[in-house]
Amino acid sequence: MAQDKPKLKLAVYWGAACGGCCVSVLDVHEKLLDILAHADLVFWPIALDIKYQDVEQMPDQSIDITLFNGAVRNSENEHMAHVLRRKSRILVAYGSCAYLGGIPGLANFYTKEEVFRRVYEESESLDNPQKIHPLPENEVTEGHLHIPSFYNDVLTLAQVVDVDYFIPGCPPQSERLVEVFMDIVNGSDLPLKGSVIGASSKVQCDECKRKKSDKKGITRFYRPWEVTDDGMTCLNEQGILCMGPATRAGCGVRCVEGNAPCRGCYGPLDGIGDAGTRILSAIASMLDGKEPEEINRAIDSIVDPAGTFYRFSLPGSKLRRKVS
Amino acid sequence: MPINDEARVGFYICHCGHNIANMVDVTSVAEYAAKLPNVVLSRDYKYMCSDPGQEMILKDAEVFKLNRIVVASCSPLLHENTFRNATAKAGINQFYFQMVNIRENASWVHEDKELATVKAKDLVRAAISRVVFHKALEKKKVPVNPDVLIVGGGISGISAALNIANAGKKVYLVEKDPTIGGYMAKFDKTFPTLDCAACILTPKMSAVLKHPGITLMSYSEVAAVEGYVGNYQVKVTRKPRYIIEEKCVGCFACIDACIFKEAKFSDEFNEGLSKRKPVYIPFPQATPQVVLIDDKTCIHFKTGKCPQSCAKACDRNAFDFDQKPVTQELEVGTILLCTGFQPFDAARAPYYGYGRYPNVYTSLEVERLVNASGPTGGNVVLRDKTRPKSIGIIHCVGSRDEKTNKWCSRVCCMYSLKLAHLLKEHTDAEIYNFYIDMRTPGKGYEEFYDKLLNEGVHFIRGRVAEVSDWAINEHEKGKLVIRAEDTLIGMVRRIPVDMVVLAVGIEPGKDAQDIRRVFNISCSNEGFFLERHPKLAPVETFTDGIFIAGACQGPKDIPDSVAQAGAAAAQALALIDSGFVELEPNTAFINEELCCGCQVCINLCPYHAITFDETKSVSHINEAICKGCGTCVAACGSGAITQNLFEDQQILSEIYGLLVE
Amino acid sequence: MKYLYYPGCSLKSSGKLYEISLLAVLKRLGVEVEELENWNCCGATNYMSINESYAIEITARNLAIAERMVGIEMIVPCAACFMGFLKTQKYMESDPVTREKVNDLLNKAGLSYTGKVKIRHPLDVLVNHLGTDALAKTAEMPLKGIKVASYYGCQLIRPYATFDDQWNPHTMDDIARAMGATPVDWPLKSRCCSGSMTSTMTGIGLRMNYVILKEAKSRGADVIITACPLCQFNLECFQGKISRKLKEDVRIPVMYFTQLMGLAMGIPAKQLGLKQMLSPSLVLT
Amino acid sequence: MSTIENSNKDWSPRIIAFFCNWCTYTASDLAGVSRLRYAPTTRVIRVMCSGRIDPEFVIEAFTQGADGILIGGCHPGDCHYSEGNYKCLRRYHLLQRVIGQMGIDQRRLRLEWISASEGKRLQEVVNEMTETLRQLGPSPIKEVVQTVIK
Repeated sequence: MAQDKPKLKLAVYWGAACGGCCVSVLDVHEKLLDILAHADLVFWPIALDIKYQDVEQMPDQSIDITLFNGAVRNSENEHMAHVLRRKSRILVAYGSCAYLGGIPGLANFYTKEEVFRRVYEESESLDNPQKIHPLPENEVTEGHLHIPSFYNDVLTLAQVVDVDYFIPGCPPQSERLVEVFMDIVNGSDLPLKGSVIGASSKVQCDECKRKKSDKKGITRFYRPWEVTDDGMTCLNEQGILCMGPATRAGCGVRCVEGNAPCRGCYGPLDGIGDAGTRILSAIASMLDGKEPEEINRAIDSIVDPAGTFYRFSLPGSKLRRKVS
Repeated sequence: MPINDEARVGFYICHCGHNIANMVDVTSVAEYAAKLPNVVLSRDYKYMCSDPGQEMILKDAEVFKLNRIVVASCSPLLHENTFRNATAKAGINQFYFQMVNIRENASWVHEDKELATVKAKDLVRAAISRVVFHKALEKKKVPVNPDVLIVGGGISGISAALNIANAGKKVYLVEKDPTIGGYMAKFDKTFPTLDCAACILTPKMSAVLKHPGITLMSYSEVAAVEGYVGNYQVKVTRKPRYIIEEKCVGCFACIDACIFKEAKFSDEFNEGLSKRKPVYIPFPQATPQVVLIDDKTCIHFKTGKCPQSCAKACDRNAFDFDQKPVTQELEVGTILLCTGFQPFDAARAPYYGYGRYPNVYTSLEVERLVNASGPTGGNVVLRDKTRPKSIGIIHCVGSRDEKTNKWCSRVCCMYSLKLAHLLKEHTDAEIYNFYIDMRTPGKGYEEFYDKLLNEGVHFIRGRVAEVSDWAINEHEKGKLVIRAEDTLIGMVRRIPVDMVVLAVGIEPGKDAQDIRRVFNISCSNEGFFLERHPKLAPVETFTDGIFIAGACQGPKDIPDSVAQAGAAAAQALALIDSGFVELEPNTAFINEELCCGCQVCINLCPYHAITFDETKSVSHINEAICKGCGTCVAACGSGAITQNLFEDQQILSEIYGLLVE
Repeated sequence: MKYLYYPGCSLKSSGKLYEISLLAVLKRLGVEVEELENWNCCGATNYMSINESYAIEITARNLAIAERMVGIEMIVPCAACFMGFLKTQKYMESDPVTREKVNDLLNKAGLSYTGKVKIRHPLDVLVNHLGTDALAKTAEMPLKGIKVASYYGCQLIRPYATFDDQWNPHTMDDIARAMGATPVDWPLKSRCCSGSMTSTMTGIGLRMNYVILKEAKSRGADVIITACPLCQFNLECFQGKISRKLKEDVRIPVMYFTQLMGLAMGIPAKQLGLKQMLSPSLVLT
Repeated sequence: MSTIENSNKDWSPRIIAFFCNWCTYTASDLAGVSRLRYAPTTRVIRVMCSGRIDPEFVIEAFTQGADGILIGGCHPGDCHYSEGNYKCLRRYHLLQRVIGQMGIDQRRLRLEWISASEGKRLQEVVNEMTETLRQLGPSPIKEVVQTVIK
C-alpha cells in the first residue's frame, strides 16, 4: 500500500503572485490529508518556515514535485526558479502567472520606469515628496543592503527555466490539483513533457450550458452591469464580451456559471501560438457591420481591447510586451 | 520552428529564357537553395515548363528519392497545374509541391538585380520552409452537368449556342431583350464584304429557335447563380410580355387593332428614328416572333381604361394582362457570357453637337437610315426629309480620348468606311472622313480602305475640334461646320456639311458590373470582363466553368466575336466531354475532438457549408459545398478548423521562411 | 442668406458697373454679402503667366482669410478671379508639394487654409441656389421681345467650374428667360474675346472680337450679356473701332447680365450704371 | 537578420503581403505582365481569401522581423467568396486597435482593396507603403521581443 512507498517530497513556491494559488492548494480542504499521507511538504513559504538557504542546501533532484506559482518579476523570483529547477524532478508552472504571465504580466504594457513613477510618485495614497525610488543596492552604516532588483519585463516561468508541466488557472481548480497529484502517486503514465495538465483539451463553450446559436452579429459590446443578462443565452450573443470561445476549459465554467463572462485565465488550447490574437479573431468574427465606421463603433465599445485579449497571457504571447 | 526530417526537397529555378534570368541571378539562388534544410537537390534550367524541364523532375525524383518539389518560376495561376502534374508523374503526391513566383512578383517588376535576387531567395526559402509541412491530398472529382447556359443573344451568343447544341448538348439561351439578334440585327451591310447583315444573321436566329437542343428564354435575365464548375444553379427571371409566348404566332393583328391608331412612341430598334405602338414587335424578323406590350406606354397599364382592342383582335387568346415576372431555376454545368457592349453615348462629347443639332447622327442611327428595312426604307434623308449633299464622318467619338474612353474601339474605322461607302452609294454626297489613325487590321480590311480611297471619299487626318452652326461665309450658311486640324497639310480646316455622322465607340454594357457580380467574375479597369489570361486563356475567366465571348470581353467586330464564341463553345464542350471536374482540395474541415460548438463559424460561411450537429454538439463542414476561402478557419477560437493547402502551420512556416535566414 | 464677397480689382475699377449692378440685384433678391476683409489681388493674368506659384500663393491668402468665416460660401463674380480660386483649390487639393509650400508660407503669415471654402459664381448662386422660378418672380418689368446673346468667355466655365455645362453653358440663358427675354442659341458662347490682346496685338484682338459681335448680331440678338469684366470691356470698347475698320456695323449693346436683370427688376438705370456705358445700352431702357 | 539588411544597399523595409488569390494576387500578376516597376520590398503570401488571414499571422510576421504588413483583398461587394473581405475588415480594425495599444505604429499594418485589374494601384500602394516605412525606419518589434530587459 501507499504507506509502504517512500513519501514524495513536495514544494510550493510563489513568484510574482497574489497568493491565490497558494490558497488554492489549501482549498483542497480535507484532501490535504490525503496528499500529506503520500507526501511531505518540504518548502512552502506561505505555510512553512523554511529558508531559501535550506532549499539551496537540499541535494539536486531531491524534491519530487515543485508547484511554482506566480510570474517572474524580479531577481529573487528568477533565482528561486533556477534553484527549484535544480532541486526538483518535476517542475510545474502552477497557475496563470507562472504559465503565461497572468495579471502581473499586464505590467508589460508599461516599462519599469512607468511602473515606478506610478507607484513611487503618482499614487494617490503616497507621500513621497522627494520622489525616492527603491535602490537594489544601498550602503548604510550597518553595512551593505540589497533587495531583489525589479525587472522591466514580466516573464513566464518557462521563459526562465525548463518547465515540465503547466497547470493553468487563476487560480487553478483545487480538484484538478488533487487529481494530478493522485495520478503521480498512483504511478499513472505521466503526460508528455511540456503538456498543460489539470485542464480540458477543449475550450470553455464545450462545457458552458448557455444556449448558443449561429446568430452572433454583435453591433456593440456591453460591460456586464450595462445589460440584464437573461441567464440562458451565450454571453457574447448578448454583447457581453466572453473569452470562452478561445479559452481552455477545466475550471468548470466557473465564471459563466456565476453569470460573469470568462476572462481567459486558463489560456489557449494546445497548438495555439498566441492566445490574444486567437480570441481577437473569434470576437471580430462575431461582429456585424460592413462599413469601417460601423465596425469601429462596435470596437469602440470594447474597453481596452489589448488588455482584454491578453489579460492573462501577455508575457507568454508572441509580442511578449508593449513594443515602445 | 518544428522540423520534418522526412522531407527531401528537390528545388528547381527557371530562367524563363531571359524573363527571369535577366533580373534574378538564378545560379546564385540555386546555390543558395542547395544549402537550405531539407533540400537534397537544387537546379536551374532554361525553361522548367518545357518537356525536358518536367522530365528532369521525374528523373531526379527517382534518383534522389525526392518527396517534395519546389519550382521557382512564373505565377502559380499560370503553371501550378503543370508542375503539380509533373510532381504526380514523378510518383509524388501532387500537393507535395510548392511554386514560387519570381517572374510576375520579382523579375518583371523590379529594376535592381541584386535586390530582386535577394527577394527571390527569400521567397524560395519560404516555399521550402512551407512545402516540408505539406500533406498528401487527393483532388475530388465531381461530374459535370452537360447542360450549358448562354447569356446574351447577340451574334456571339447565337454562334456559341448553335455550336454547342450541334454537339448534342442542351443549351439555355437567355436574352434580356424581347428578341435575339443583338446589334448585328440593326446593321445593313457588314464590312468588308458588304454582305447583308440580315441575310447572314436571320437564318441563324431561326436556327436557334428551331433547334431542339436550345431553349430560348427571351426577355429574361439571370437573377442569381450558385454552385461551382460543373454544377451551377441558376435563377432566370422572365419579364412579363403580357402575351402568352406559346400562343402568339406573330400575325400582328393586335398591333393594327391597338387603340393608338398612329404609332407614337420612340422605337428602340430604329434608334428612335421612328415610332411604335405600346403593343409591338421590335422588328419583322424578331425571334421569337412574339409581340409584347410596353407597360410604360400602354393605356391599360397607365389608366386601366382601355377597351383592350388588341386582346380582342387576337383570335388565339394570347393576351394576359396579369402576367408577373416569373423565376425559373436551371441546373447547368458551364456558363458562357456573351453580354455584349453598349455604344458610347454621343451626348458625352458635347463639342460634336449631338442632341443639339438635329443633323448630327450617331453611326448606329445611320445604320438604320441606310437599311432597306429601316425607318426611311433605306432612303437617306435628314430630319427635314432633304437629302444630304455633303456628309462628315467623325471617327473615334468617345474613343482614344483621355476625357472619355482611352481605348481604341477597333470597329469604328471599318464601319465608318462601310458607312462612307453606303452613304456615297445612297446619296452620292461628298463624304469626308475625319480620322486620327486609320486602323484596318483584318482580312480584306486594308483592301476595303483602298477601295474607298478610289471611290472619291475624302479623308482628313486629324481630330475634330467641334461641330457648330457658326457660319463665317455664305458657303457655310445653313450648314454644320466641322472644324478640324488637317495634320497632313498642317492647317485648321472648316468643312461645312449637311450631315454629321459620329462614329461612336464601344463601351462595356451598362449592366456589366451587375452581371459580373452575379457570376462572380472580374472586370478589367475599363469595365470589360476580365479573361483569365490575355493570350493563353482569352475566353476563360477566373471562375472555373464560366467563359466569355464577344464584345463583353473587349471591343470586337463580328468575325472576331464569332471566332471567340467558337473558342468559348469548344472550351465548354471540352469540359463537358471530360465528364467530370477536379476540385482543388483546399476545403476546410473541423476536428470534432476540438470543436466546442460555439457556432461562431456557421454564419461566416457564405455557402451554408457549416451546420451544427445538435446530438454531438459540434459543427460540421460539408466539404462538397465548401469552396475553400478559409474564413471560418481564422475565426475558430479552438483552432479546430483546418484548411487543406492553407494550414496554419504551412502559412506560419512561410512567414518564418520569408523573414528568417 | 449671407455670402462672403470677393470683388477683385476689376470690379473696383474697369468693371465697376458689374459690382454696382450685382450688388443692387443681390440686394433686391435679399442676398446679403460681406466683402472679404483685407483681400488682395487674385493673381490672374500677369502673375499667372509669369510665375504660377506666386499666383497660387496670393490666392491662397485670400482663401485663408475667407476660411476664418466658417460655413460661409464666397461669391467671386469676375471670371478671371473665379478661375484663379478654383485653380488654386485644385492644385492645393491634388498636389502635396504645392500644398506644403503654400501652407508653409501661410503659416509664416499666421494664416492657414484647410480647403473648406466653397467658391461660387453669382450665376451659380442665382440659378442653382435661388432658382429661376424665384428670379422670375422679381421681374417686375419683363423684357418681352428682347433677344439676348449670352457670352461667357473662355475661363468662366473651363476648365474647373462644374456649375454649368462646359460645352454648351445655359445659366445665363436661364436667367435671361426668367427675366422675360428670349435667349438666342449661338455657338460662340465660350469663345475667347482675345483677353488683353486687344492692346498687345491689336489686329488679332479686334478680329476675335469682330467674329463674336458679328455672330451675335447675325443671330438677331439685341444685346450681348456677359459675366466677365474683360470680355465686357473688349466687346464694348472696341466695337466702334471694329465697325469703322471693317466697314461693317457690328455695334450692339454689351452689358453685364446683372444689369439686364436689374432692368427687368425695375431698378433705375442709374443705379445699374447704365448711364456710364459706352455702347448704346440705354436703348433697352 | 534578413538578407536585405545583409546587402550593401540603403536600408529597405520588408513587407509581408498577404494577397487574396482572386483580386490582389491577380493584380500583382497583372502588374508583372504590365512590367510596372515597384519597390522590391514585398514578399507575397497567397491565400485564397483575405478572410483566411488570421491576426496571428500578422503578429507572427511582426515578431519575425517584418517592417510592415500589407493585406490585399477584393473590393467590398466583389469578394470571390461573397463576403470574406468584410470578415477580414472586421478583424483588421480590431487588430489595428490592439497593435496600436501594443505600441506598434499603425501605419505598419495596411489593408487595401485591390481588384484583379488594378495592377497600377498595386504598384502605387507598394511604393507608398515602402516610402512610409522608410520614414518610420526599421521595425523595433523583433528586437524587443527577443531581448528581455531585466
